[in-house]
Amino acid sequence: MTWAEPKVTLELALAHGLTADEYDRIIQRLGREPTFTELGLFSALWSEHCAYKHSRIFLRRLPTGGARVLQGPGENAGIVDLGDGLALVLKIESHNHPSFIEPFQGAATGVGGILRDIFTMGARPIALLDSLRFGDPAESKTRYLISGVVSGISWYGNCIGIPTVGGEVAFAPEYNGNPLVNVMCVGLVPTDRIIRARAEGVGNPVFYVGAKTGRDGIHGATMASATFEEGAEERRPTVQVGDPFTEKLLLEACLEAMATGAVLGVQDMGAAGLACASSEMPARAGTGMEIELSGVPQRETGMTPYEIMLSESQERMLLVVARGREALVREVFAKWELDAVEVGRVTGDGLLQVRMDGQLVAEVPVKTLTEEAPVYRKPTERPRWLDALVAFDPLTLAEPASCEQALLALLAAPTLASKEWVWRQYDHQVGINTLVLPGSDAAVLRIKGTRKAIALTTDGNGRYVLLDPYAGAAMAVAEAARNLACSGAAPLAVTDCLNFGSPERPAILWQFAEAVEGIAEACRALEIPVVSGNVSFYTETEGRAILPTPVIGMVGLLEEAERRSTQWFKGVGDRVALLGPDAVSLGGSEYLWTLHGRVAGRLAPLDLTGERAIQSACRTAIEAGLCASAHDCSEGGLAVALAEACIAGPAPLGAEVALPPGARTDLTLFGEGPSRIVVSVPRHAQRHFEGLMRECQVAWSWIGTVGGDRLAIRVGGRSVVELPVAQLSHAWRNGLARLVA
Amino acid sequence: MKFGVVVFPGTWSDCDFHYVISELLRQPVEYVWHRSPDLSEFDCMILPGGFSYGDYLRAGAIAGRSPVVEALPDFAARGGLVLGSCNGFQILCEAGILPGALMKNECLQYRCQSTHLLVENAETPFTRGTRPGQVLKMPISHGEGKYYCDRQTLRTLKERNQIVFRYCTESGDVTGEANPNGSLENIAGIINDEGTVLGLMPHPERAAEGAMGVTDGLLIFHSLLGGLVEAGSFLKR
Amino acid sequence: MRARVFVTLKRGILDVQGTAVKRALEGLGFTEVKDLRMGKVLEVELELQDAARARSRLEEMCQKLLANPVMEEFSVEIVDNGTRPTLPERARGD
Amino acid sequence: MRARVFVTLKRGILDVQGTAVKRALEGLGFTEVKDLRMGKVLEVELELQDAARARSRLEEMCQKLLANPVMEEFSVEIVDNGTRPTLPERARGD
Ligand SMILES: Nc1ncnc2c1ncn2[C@@H]1O[C@H](COP(=O)(O)OP(=O)(O)O)[C@@H](O)[C@H]1O
Ligand SMILES: [Mg+2]
Repeated sequence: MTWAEPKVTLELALAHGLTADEYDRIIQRLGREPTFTELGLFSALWSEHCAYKHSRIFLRRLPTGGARVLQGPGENAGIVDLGDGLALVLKIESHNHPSFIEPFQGAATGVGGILRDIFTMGARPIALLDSLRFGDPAESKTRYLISGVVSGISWYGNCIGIPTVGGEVAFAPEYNGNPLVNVMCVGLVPTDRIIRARAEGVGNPVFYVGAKTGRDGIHGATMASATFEEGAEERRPTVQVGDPFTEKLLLEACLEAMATGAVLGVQDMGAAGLACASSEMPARAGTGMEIELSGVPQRETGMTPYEIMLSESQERMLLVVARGREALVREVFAKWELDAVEVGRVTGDGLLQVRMDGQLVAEVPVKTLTEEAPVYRKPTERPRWLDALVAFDPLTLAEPASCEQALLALLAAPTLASKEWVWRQYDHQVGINTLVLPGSDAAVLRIKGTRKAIALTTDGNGRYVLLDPYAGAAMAVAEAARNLACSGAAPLAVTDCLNFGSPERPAILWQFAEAVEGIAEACRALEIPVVSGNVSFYTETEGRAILPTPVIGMVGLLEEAERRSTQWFKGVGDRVALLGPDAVSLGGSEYLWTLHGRVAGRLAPLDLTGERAIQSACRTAIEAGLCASAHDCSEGGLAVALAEACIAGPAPLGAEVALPPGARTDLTLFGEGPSRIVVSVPRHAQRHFEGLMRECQVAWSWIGTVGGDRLAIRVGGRSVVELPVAQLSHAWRNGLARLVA
Repeated sequence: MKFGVVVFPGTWSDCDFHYVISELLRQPVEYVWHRSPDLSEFDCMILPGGFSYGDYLRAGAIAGRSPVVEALPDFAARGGLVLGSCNGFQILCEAGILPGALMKNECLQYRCQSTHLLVENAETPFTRGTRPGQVLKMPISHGEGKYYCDRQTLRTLKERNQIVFRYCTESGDVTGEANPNGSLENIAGIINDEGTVLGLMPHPERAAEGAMGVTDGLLIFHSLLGGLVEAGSFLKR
Repeated sequence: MRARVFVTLKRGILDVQGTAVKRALEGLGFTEVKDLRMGKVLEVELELQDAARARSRLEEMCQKLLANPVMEEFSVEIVDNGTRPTLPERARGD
Repeated sequence: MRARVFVTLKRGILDVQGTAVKRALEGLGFTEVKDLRMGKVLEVELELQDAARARSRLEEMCQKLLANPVMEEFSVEIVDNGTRPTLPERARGD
């Protein structure tokens, strides 16, 4: 025996991130002091990251059921039925802290992790999306982070050959010390081939497959639940390194092995590695598991049981195999030149037993590690500073001297500017399914062998959520669904990534609770189930939290792939219509931030019934072939939406627009509000379109005509914008590239 | 015509080529594992895009020394045709089957975008469905696609008309702006002296049906298949 | 003043490239390779005369830009002091 | 037997990466960098006793795989002959 375990004390438990209460609880449950390896297991499984201790109570509020839901939260990923014997698997996950420490590898391993969550379910990943937040773009650290993160995602996604088809990038100083890297993946699986992370069948062998285990990221899961303090950069925790090539082999080998029917259950070994997989799999199935660690393929010498159980080495999986079919599994993995080693078996006693060279080093009931993990309901409190913030009325500020300059400034603002600098580094076409590439409201991918397509988007606005967590979060759901509607898709399901500061602070937990409630309300109203998600708490540095940022990943379905739309104008003479209510606000707007440097004010009201009607009207018009384009008004308001419709396409086109007078011109042009969509309608379809809108009983009006080489906007008869599309395009295309160069 | 699509560990355009050949062109096609040196049943071998062996040393370096690649010169000498796209082009250069090398993109970043290609040589089995001077639209997706060779090699390539495609503008001008990766003289694709092995960085398989927005890639497949070309239906574009 | 800066992964950090190259070499029959790690080398020419100063500036460059201390380590080697070249004889690759 | 293999771009071929790093260093105030070229270094451990044999095997590896003669050149440095370590002292990155 080359290892010896230290004696476990309260101090040691505290150093592992457990509280004194939690430590007492462990002793009480075990009826004795835990061994060192057991302490490691508890510290990982009872961490915020694995146990959702502070969020679980709130997450119960989310609607998770629906006719199409085949798998809700609780597995590696959620699943919805697509029909035609196919199902869509989806999940989003954050890799915020690792990406701050090592942007390239942090982001890359984020991609690797989310891919594994998808193919553990038996699905072939078909698309990735990345939702990113960075700090002040003027800071050199921000530039370093964005280039590192984007090249990390690019490297992993491109190398493994899964297209990255969408995402978002936004900037705010609140993310300076805490960039957000949320990655979403969707995969396709025949409905009868779904595999779950369950250890079924007492006596079945347990296989370790994939890369070898090293000392990477031990304590990574606990790190993800600890805020950054001064000196965190110096502490230099071990980072994990991604190996997309090995993951590609693992992906192919797993899918091939699964197709034989010999694989009964799979879980990936990511955060908290083997510890997590070997306890969660039996817990879900009501079984137990015994593991012998000496056989685990190791990259380094002298690893202790504790290290092997907690290692976060990437590109590894734990498989439960049908007894008698071990040879088949070994053969497949040998073909792909990967390790596949039998390391244990499923037992019936509900215990996780870990041995090293035959010697027992841990023996814990799996339910104690999982279901019986502590759950907290910590106090929440609406922060007092919020009142002053929302009391601010943006209309007390002077109107801009030139609305044209304001529009150009907004188009060049890094949060609004074209993200082509990012997505041209991602292969977004491999698999030849991508019908709508990045650059429109949602990406659209066909489902080969059917007439169908799916639409994908991620959305979230931290400023809105800061000012009104409930409405801001609901608006993120509404906007995601609206982006799908603009491409012609009906929403199917949500996967959400909730990025917040420390839940131990009442104000933050209040934001969280409100936001979850807002998401739940919007999902109920729009009838979209939440089938998977992720919580990233403690996203703060020295007490300064990020903007509360729930990110909504949403998938939608187009019954006819042919009937899809994109956001840019296409035909000279097409008429432009605005669907939706008039109500907008400069509160929390990009305008207020870019021109006045403030985040304050009230949000425009969100009427979910109206939202649903508008989306349905838009979708119906697209399905009927009446729209040449559809683009939702989001950050930057109507003027930015119109400009984008002019310049985002392959062949820029101008437009003439006339708007009724409002309270103020800047409000009319740049005010932001939900439920608004700009569509363009070919002349021959006008009548039909008008009839349809009447039928749908939604607010709408004609506002202009496509054509020419300038965007001209009149408000109340007065010309307020008249700019060449080339100039708009220049501002928009170079806004981000200029900053990161 | 029977196609073989080579699969290395890390290849990813294999399925896309397979789909285009079997579903769109309705031609016989099979995957060929990289260990297989027996190519006798095939007429045309495709080396698709991807990151063979992760491209960890240099793009295509490790795959360039595999059994299937070592069998290619013989295969071509016996009349077989070889098409290497993206990683396939890199592998052919690394194996010395095509001259030159593909280096990191000049911008030092990966590029996935649409490009235009000027047909320089329309007399190859891969391009005889095109006109010389014709501009084709085809996407690229690579991090190491900057073609490089020494002066002597470049001279030879020109003398023997081995440069098949150059990056150009939509209107056919070979300019620096149209060059997405810094390739020497905008070279996007070359052919061996015998005219049997073509390497190109762009992805014809991603430009082979209306749903993808471009169909110019089909010209390469149809050139290979010959029949339609002879019928003249593709010469009028 | 000429110098070489080596930036390599810390021991214990998975060397993805090195592992792949070692395997490929084995496949080609070079079975005598017991271990292989891959790193970067920067050949630098500095406008400085003093070797100690050069070393300290290079180390500063490593800390600030060339290496990420979370996963990489570096070493600096002064190759010549401006007068006598001490580079090992090169076996040209062609 | 330990050795180092250097693979660098041939002189005369523009080293885009090296140039980018040089420019970044200048931006950070390291204006004394006159020239900078970037290459790969492979730290190899061989199961061989004889230095000459090791060198010739490594050169063979370079020719067969490690370097692409179209654009790269290589050099091999034997670091120790199994008895005395002659590695220059390392300035650790931390
Ligand atoms: N990080 C990214 N990766 C890939 N695509 C992105 C990224 N950021 C933005 N995009 C794409 O750019 C387009 C515009 O994004 P965004 O402004 O966030 O759209 P919207 O306001 O409609 O949600 C979308 O097609 C989006 O998918
Ligand atoms: Mg949108």
